Amino acid sequence: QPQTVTVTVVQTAPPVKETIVITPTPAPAAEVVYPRNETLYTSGKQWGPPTSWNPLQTGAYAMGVIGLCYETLFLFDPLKGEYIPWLAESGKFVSDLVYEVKLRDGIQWQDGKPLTAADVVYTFELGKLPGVYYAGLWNWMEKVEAVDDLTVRFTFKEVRYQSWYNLLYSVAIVPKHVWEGRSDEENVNGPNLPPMGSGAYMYETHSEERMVWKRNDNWWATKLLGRSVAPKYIVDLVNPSNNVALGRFLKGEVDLSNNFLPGIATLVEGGYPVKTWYDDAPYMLSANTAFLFMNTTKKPMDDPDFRKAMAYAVNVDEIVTKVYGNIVQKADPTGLLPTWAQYVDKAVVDELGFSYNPDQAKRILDQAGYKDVDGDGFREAPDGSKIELKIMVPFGWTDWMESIRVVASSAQAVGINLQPDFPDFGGYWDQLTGGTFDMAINNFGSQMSDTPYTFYSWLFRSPIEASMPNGNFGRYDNPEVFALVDELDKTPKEKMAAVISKIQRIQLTDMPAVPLWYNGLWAQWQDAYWTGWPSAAEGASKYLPCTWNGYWNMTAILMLTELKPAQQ
Amino acid sequence: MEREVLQEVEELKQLPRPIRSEFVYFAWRNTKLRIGVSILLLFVIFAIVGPFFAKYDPHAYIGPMGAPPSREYWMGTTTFGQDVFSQFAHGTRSTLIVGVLGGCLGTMIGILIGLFSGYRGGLVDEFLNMITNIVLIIPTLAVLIIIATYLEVRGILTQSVFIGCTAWPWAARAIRAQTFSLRVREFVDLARMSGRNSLNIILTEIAPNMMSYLLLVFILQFGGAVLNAATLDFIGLGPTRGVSLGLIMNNAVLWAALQLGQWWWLLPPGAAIAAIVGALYITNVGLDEVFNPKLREM
Amino acid sequence: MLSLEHVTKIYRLGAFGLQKLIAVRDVTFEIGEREIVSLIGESGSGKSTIGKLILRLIPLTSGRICFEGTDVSTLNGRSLKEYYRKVQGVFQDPFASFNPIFKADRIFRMIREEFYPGMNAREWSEKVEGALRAVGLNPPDVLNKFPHQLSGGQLQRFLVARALLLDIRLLIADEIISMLDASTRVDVLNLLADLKARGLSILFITHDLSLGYYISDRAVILYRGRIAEMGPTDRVYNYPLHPYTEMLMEAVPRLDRKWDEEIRVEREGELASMAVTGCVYASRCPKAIDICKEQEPELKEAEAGHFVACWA
Amino acid sequence: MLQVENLTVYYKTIRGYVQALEQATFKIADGEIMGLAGESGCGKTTLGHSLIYLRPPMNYIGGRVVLDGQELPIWDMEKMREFRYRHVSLIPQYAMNALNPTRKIGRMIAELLESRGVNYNDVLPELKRRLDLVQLTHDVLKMYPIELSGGMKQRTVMVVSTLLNPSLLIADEITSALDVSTQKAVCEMLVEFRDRGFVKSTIIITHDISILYQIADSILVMYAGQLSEKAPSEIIFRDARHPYTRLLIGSLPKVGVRYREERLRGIPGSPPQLLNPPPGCRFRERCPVAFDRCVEVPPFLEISPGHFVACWRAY
Amino acid sequence: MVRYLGRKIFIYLLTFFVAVTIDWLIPRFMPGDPIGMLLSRIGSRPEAFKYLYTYYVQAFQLDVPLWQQYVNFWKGLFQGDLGVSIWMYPQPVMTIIRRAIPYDIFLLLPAILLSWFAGNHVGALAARIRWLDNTILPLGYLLTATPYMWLALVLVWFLGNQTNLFPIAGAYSPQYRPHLSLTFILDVLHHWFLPFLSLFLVMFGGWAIGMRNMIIYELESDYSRYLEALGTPQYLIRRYAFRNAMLPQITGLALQLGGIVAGAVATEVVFAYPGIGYIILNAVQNKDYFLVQGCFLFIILGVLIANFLIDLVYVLVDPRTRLGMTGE
Ligand SMILES: Nc1ncnc2c1ncn2[C@@H]1O[C@H](COP(=O)(O)OP(=O)(O)OP(=O)(O)O)[C@@H](O)[C@H]1O
Ligand SMILES: Nc1ncnc2c1ncn2[C@@H]1O[C@H](COP(=O)(O)OP(=O)(O)OP(=O)(O)O)[C@@H](O)[C@H]1O
Ligand SMILES: [Mg+2]
Ligand SMILES: [Mg+2]
Repeated sequence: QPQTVTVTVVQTAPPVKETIVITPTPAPAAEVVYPRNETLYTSGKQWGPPTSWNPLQTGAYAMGVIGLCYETLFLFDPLKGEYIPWLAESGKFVSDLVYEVKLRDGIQWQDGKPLTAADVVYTFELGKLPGVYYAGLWNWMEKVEAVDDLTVRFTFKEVRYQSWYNLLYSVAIVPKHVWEGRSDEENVNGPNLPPMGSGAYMYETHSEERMVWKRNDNWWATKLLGRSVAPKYIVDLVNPSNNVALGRFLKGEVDLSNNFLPGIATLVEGGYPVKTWYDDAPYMLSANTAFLFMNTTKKPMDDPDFRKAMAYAVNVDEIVTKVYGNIVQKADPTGLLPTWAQYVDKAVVDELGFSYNPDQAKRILDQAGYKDVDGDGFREAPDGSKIELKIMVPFGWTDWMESIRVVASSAQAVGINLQPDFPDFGGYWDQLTGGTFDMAINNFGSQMSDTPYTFYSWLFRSPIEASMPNGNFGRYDNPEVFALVDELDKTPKEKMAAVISKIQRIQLTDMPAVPLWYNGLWAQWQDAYWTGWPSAAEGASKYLPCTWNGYWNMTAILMLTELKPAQQ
Repeated sequence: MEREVLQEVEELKQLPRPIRSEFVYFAWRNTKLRIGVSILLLFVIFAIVGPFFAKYDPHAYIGPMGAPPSREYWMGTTTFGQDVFSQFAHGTRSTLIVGVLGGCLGTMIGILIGLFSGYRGGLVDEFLNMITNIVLIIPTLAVLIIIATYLEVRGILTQSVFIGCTAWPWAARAIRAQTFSLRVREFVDLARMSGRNSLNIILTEIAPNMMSYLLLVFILQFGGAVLNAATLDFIGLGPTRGVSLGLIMNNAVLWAALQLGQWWWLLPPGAAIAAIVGALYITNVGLDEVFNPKLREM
Repeated sequence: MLSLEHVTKIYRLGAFGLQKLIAVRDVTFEIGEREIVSLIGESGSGKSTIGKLILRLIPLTSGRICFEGTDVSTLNGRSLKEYYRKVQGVFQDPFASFNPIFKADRIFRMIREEFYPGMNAREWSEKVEGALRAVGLNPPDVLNKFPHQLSGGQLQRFLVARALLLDIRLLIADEIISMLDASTRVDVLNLLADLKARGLSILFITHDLSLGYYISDRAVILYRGRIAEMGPTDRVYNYPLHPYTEMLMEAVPRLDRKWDEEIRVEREGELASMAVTGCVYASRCPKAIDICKEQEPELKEAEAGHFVACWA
Repeated sequence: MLQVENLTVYYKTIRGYVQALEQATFKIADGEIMGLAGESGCGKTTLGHSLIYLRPPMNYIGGRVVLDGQELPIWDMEKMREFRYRHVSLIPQYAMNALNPTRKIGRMIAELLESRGVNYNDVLPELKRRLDLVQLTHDVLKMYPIELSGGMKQRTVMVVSTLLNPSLLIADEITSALDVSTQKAVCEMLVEFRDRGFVKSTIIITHDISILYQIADSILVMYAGQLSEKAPSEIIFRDARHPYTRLLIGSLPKVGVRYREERLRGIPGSPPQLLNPPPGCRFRERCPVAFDRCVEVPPFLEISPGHFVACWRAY
Repeated sequence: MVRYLGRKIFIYLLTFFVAVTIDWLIPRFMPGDPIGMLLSRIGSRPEAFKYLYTYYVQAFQLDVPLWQQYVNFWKGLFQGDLGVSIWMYPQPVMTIIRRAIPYDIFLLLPAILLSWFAGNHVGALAARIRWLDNTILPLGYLLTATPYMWLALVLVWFLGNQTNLFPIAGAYSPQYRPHLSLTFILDVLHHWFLPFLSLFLVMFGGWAIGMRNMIIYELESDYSRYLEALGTPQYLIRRYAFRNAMLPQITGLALQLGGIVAGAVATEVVFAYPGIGYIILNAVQNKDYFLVQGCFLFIILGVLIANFLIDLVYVLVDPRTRLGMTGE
């Protein structure tokens, strides 16, 4: 058992108690090994040592905390667009403002206590604490109450369908009996070690280099759903660098790698025992959209014509084929991921959509008055002032670095003086959120999810503030589109298309940011120890092979239940 | 690495008074010097003319992707289809520039601090000595990492500057010791009795006497700068624009050149750096032998 | 003309100067017009230090050095330059006095740049040649050469010639002949004598007693930074009052008399510390009495112009 | 008994041979202290070193050295090793730095002796006796060289160098760095070593001729690589035959002589380059009595017992 | 001796103070907002962003004036508290460093000592054996001149990936949990070997070259000549020369040992070896003031202590230094 020591770290107000965890020093007795054929080795999620196991700290928690350990009421299958009841047996709006969830009977926490409605109520009420990621919920929710042991009733002031369904499959239910004894402070900001949830895996150990999970042999799903997980252990390795990740993968030390591995296409084609979702280009599923953000508060990016010209100018195909070696796909003009293809308004795209066309770009620029007056090969602004722009990505993000070289030379080809720039991540982030950049690539909020609302609320984040860490980096200020996005949130799924169509029209007319390509759901695996991997192939399961945060509850946990030990 | 060699220079107790013809004679007879200088010259010439032979923009995607060396692409192409030879030619040039600039700067700061602290002695010396010690204590590479992150845009010039700014303490120490022994020489007193001021004396009496020594120090600083630059490039803190041998290697590693079998991308730049720096070190030893009659072989 | 009054020099050694070394202590003597004073003492007795103090090459710790009535430590900038116009020095090692990588006549150029910036080239070269001839050199033979192409004697004369370019009144000659060959030595010595005849005063620093005798009017015997004895040369040499001087006189290898086998020279004190109370010579002195160990003897005038610091 | 015949040693340099020692022929009797004098660069050190330690850039050109009837293989560094220390020993010019700075002196001596096959403990009583003789405490054996003063180091080296009772001792400029008082002490010790039979013959190299007058039995004067004159010291001072010797002696200042009373005279001119020196007597250029015969090298002839001169005018 | 020590200690303390102050200043002048980066990594949702931002700024005491931060820093330092890491929030810096240092020692100590030992001996041999001089020395130069990372990568590729002889990253196989058993120890050694080898190779050349040159100087020195003139056999002269040539090498060794704490950034990055070097790089990239500061502090301490020890050791092994000490 790990030893938990509470130490007062900070003396001045506000006094904060931090739980500092001393890693359990294993008794140097028996040899503890995670046998290769009983263990699933993964990598690709963790870029630093695991430090948090708190499901409230989205993004910071160690690999698998939500999914393997803590579970959600529903899962969401993005490929089918379906919610899969998980802890919940069912859930539905019983009236306009009341949603009722029925829990499965017989779910147990890993410590043997039953999981009941009280836990669910407790979890959602945690959202009243500032700092919890679903704190916004309580702006439009009235109350949550346990009707009986297995029924939870949510009463809203106003229903925000998109946000609500999103939370249904992303809020992990935590055990009230463990959490209520701790301070709010600790619950929100503590590392929560060891985590104790209801999921298929229990905390085993962790170190600087890895996170180890151990199978929960009493997992409820085995009894209730007949699903079980085969790997006795899951060891997730911390990535020191892509180079090491590839080296390890090639040595067969990793079963499932969610790293971006350059040249993976070469390896797949070259007959290495490496598998990917598709065995041909683009090899990977698409996970998010890389946007070219332009700072609309600066000249000439404040000019929609200029922005549109940029959209036509960028040679995305070169990025896709040369930089990525075809492991990514060109983005749709709307930027919506393939899983959201149904929401793309074809008519609008046919009318306003763009594609690589330097001549068109030049034409637009010429018409808008951007001409090379002084003959240095670069265009000047209509008022005659020089244009010298920079496009940035963080240093070391190699694929993006190569990509903006292409973007820059594309821009130069149509006469725009655009130079690539590679500040380190800190500088990049400061400029991006502070609105001092010219152009930049970013994809942070465009992740795959159950609703394009998350995508649009990131792309058109409002209001415009001094610091914009959560999207709309270009500070595109258009109340009309902001209102539409808000409306989208309140719109039920079946009525969304109309609202989205309006948004897309504005988007393609004003072109605040240019969608370039879809980053892949980097995933490559090998069969040496585990088989039963999902893939696009006939007969294979279609769950996401991904260990990243937020993907376990997008069916990756189901992928795990399909794995079988390889015949040795 | 560089330090050990410097240390040995520090051992050089007394500088001979080279008679020019003698210097040339021994320089020419010294195999180490001949080998070192030839290799260096080769690279310098290549750095000067190489880029004119490079047909392509080093960053442009012009060829097949990941092709091995061929008649068209002398050193093969990168994963993206860039011509490795073009990169190599331009990279050699900027690597040498960084080496020379960084080496010059390091030597220069070292000379200034070393001369002043050695000539002035007393509190000035104590103070400068402490600064030198502090700069020595703080781990160079770590500081370079920090400085590198300070700068949003890094060019080979800025890189040279901050390499030079952290590499000087050894030079300063060595030069200080030399100055100490020179400043009590009687010709310095004579100059003072002629009414010369301190700066004048340092520059016209003391410094010229250390020329051979300074040359040795510079060569070591040069080599050190090339290696430091390569390491910085390698950890991803190299110039954000342009190309250097270190950056080629960095890219090759990031794009897994070796694992994908593209040895022509990673091996040549590393070998070239080893050759350049090795040649510098060998030249240094050769020169040392030439300057110091004790080490000459008759 | 030049007077030293209670001159003390303490070197500070080590980091932050926490250690002290008393190189010269409470030294008082004068050099008159047209006088050659020899400063005699064993190695490390502070002879060169005194020379350098006079030449303002190192700062004084305490006491006063006056040249023609002005305290030299007050000089700076212009006035210091004026001082150097009148007072110059020549040092022991002729080779070390020249910057080996430049031609030897550079020392003349330096004088011209600093002291005669206005003088035209011809006038200057005449002046230089005049000075070279005055020291017995043939200008075409020695000009335009590197130091290593000249002999020690030539170089030493070069240095004297350099001093002559200025209108010097006082020359500090610090062991200027100890590195020279016996035959060349004499020439340089004679040169000094000639200079005196031209009206110069000379402080002749040496450890060689016979040379001191040959050239000087007055002798100052230094022992460990203190004056042991001083007075007219023949008095000091022929009737030494201080046991140390006596011992020295005995130890000088003479050509007219073999060493007296009976009088055994006391070995030097083995690493005796500088900081002793009483007479510094007491530990070696055969005639030491109790008081010598306790109190430092003052310099007393034993006979006219002949001073000695000894209790005996 | 040392016999040197036609010993010629050159330095090899890039510009040719420096003819530093030309046809040296002389003898030193047992018990004789011979002073070797001459101006700087005339080849004194070269002669001294070639008897014990002839190594590049010194080049053996010709001649024989016979010590106690045995020829020394001076041209062979390795073969010479056996003779060094036991038969020929050296107190070097650099005696101040001759001791390994990082070894205690006693330990160094022990290792030195063991390496020559001599048992340190056997020699220790004698060593201590000799330390007493030079008035050093036995504690020096437990000290590092840095802890000793210059004179002490000098004396220590003297003891070390003579410990095996060599028949020839070469003392190279051992007094030039010392004060008059120490100088005298050291010189007296050399004499004493001879008197006690620690060494048989001694060569004292110095440019301070007045010291030689004090202790040397005979003096050999060299000029520019050639021997000029060898004679008992009294004769050198009172009745020298070579003009160089006479001029040299004449230029020495003496206590009791002042410039006003007796003006000394130097020797005009400067010695010839030893790289390609002119043929014949090398002093010819500066010699006041030179004549046409002097273009031939004068032989080093014995003109009276123990008095050798190389000058056409002297025969 | 006591005064000498006292003075040294004073100077060291002063240097320590100044160096630590600089150490404190450096990260604070790094551009970029550490909390912003922390949050961007945490990927907090917009709803919680503002709250967390102010929360963390307060938690790290970045809201108090600079001078106050400085004072707090020293106060913490005396209590052995270096603050909490931002990168590995909420672990205390001390814990992180303490965990990493054993790896550095384990990797660098043998590499430094062995390369020093081997380098010195081979260098000494090269000083007298011609063919060695003509083979090992050029090799040594080449090794010291090789960009370290490149050498390491080629080793990894060849011995790790191509021939599969050695693991390529980490301190031990992920299969194991650290424990005391032969298999585990062997596994650890197996992982240790490549980084060790790469360090050894590069350092070895430097030592060998230094030693060779120093020996040659020593063999030319007066005491060697004197011994030779007394017919001492070569072996003794060489032994003395070796011993004396060793002294400067000891300084070098001490400095390297002092630098152990600094780790070998390059090695640890290439081999993903979890030492301080690896942490420094990450700490800098993540703007982790406290961690950078803590690492530097240890490095400064390491170097200073090593220097100090050397000063002491030197007094014992080299009598020449004793002179300067007593001031005679
Ligand atoms: N720059 C210096 N720093 C410290 N100590 C010094 C310095 N110069 C001289 N000393 C010391 O001062 C003392 C007197 O030195 P000085 O050079 O005056 O002696 P000296 O009589 O000229 O000796 P010598 O005959 O050897 O030239 C000596 O002990 C010397 O070590
Ligand atoms: N290593 C050398 N290479 C070339 N020439 C040398 C070398 N050593 C000495 N010489 C020359 O050989 C000649 C004799 O030198 P040596 O050292 O024997 O003179 P010396 O009489 O001992 O002089 P000193 O009194 O200065 O010691 C000199 O002309 C000198 O220039
Ligand atoms: Mg233009
Ligand atoms: Mg002196």
